[in-house]
Amino acid sequence: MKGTVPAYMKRFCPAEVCSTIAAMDDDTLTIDIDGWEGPLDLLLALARAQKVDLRQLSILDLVQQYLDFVEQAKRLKLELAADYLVMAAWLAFLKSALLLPRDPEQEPSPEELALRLQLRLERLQAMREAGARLMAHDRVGRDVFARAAPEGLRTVRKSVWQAEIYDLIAAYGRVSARTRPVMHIVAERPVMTLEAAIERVSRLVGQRIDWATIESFLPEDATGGFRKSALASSFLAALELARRGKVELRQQQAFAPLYVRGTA
Amino acid sequence: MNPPDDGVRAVEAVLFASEAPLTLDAIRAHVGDGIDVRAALAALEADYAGRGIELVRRGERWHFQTAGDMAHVLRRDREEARKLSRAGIETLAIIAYHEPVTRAEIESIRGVQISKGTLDVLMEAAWIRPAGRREVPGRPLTYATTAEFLSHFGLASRRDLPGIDDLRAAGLLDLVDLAFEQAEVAPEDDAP
Amino acid sequence: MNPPDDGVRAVEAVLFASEAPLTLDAIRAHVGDGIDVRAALAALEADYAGRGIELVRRGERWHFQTAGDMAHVLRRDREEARKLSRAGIETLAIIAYHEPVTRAEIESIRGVQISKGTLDVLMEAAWIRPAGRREVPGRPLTYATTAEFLSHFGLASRRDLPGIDDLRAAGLLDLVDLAFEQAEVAPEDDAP
Repeated sequence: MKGTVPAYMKRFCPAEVCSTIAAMDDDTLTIDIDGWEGPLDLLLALARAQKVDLRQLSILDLVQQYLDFVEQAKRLKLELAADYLVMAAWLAFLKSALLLPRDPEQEPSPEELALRLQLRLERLQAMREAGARLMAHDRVGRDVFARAAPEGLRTVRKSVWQAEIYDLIAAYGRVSARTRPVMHIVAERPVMTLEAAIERVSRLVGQRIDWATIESFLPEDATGGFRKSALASSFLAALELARRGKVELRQQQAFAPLYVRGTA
Repeated sequence: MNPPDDGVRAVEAVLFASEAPLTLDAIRAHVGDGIDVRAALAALEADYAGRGIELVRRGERWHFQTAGDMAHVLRRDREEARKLSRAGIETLAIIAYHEPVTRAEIESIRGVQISKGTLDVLMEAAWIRPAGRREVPGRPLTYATTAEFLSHFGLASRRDLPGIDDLRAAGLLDLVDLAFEQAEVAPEDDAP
Repeated sequence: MNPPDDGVRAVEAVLFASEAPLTLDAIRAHVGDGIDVRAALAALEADYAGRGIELVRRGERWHFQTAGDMAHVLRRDREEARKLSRAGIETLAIIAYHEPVTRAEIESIRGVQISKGTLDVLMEAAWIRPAGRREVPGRPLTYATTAEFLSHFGLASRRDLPGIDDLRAAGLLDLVDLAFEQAEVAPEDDAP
């Protein structure tokens, strides 16, 4: 049996497929299923072996052949891929459904299923033939040839420059403005001058008895930039008044609150 | 040959010099708007009918090529075009006859999964291209053939695909009922 | 064209598909000894006379080529609209307001150097022209605008250009801050 194909197997499979059945060891044969492209392909091969138009095909006969094939394969301990067995199971179901009394509940009906299987075989067959006819067409580089050394077509790009009159005038405005003398004007900002701060701190310090923080000398409505300016000026004023001996200053440590007290 | 007018000569020269088939617009861009390109193509088609060179339309593009029956004098020292596998041929045929078509639909018609390489080879040959996604759950990518496909296989349009009208009339090109057929054939299908 | 005989057709196809001009012997190797190649070539020469394609003999070799007078259709000029760069428009404006003006003067007014490319672009656009040399040491070339400049910008004459006062009134001198900052950030922005 080694390396040979049993006669009853030949009945079911086309020559090019059977040639791929090879002996693996004494009692196990392996089918190189690359020969068939899946169970549908095998079914089509079997159907074509019936030598009838696919439309006249007896699905029952076909199913029986497929099941016989799988049975023989099992008996010979051929290892079939799982999808072949799945197809066999489905076909066995289809066969029994076709043979047994009709279950009106079943949807779709077995006849419908058989018809669909036949349609699928027809469709695969049609595409196989279409592919073959396509390949037989005059193909460029095999049957017909384009010019091998065409001169080629060239596209030369030419720039068309665009600018609007506004762009031109605005550009000149920009250049002129850029090179004209630039005058810097500082916007007016709310500040407290040193003089005002000295006057204010010396006036307020006379009204207080005890130590007061420098912040307590700022105007209550001072906020933002003006408050910063007032704080800086009041601090300088406190230093100036301390230098004149009008106030005393006290601070526990760096960044701690600064206290001011009149010396009078 | 009767010497043709300058419009016909210009279209003839442009097609002859081009490295690839040209659309009407591409021809017009070269010869200018003053020339009736369509009429010139018709004149050329007639002039070259029966010669060793032919003017052919492939999709929306035109080009000159050698006549099909001259293959025997040309073929000798050419490399045979790389042979497509059976899976490749069938897949190409299915795409051409059904386009746009998803991978799952191709697999359903063939009854087997397509290996990744099959589509790659067809794309590399520039015969197929992705053609958008199908608006169904999973939004699968569809495939269609290209202008190069028509040109390579000598088809003026997809209507020239052998037997396409008969196949359509027979209902063999109808879209496949995927859910049903996959459940039926390959319940353990772990295709992506 | 009268359909030629198969010998002529074979020679025609072989010459068309060949990558290089072919000798009589090379043609014969393709078409076979049964064909009078010399007669076929003579027939083709007559057939193609006056067409957009010609059969020509170069030394002992034959090939098809496009007719010499068709060169202009094989080359196609495509116009691309391109916007002038900032350096370009500023340089043009300075020339328009100050012509004739030397390159050094333009740079002094702009406050930024200009590249050769900037002037080239303006010349290519035919908006400026060399306008003689200034009689100072080094005799530098001066530039002025052209009639095309006036017509492109819709000006009857240079006097139609708004003066500085007009510019100020139009608020165009107020662009100063933005313009100045940009100039500071990119003082070498001078590409055309």
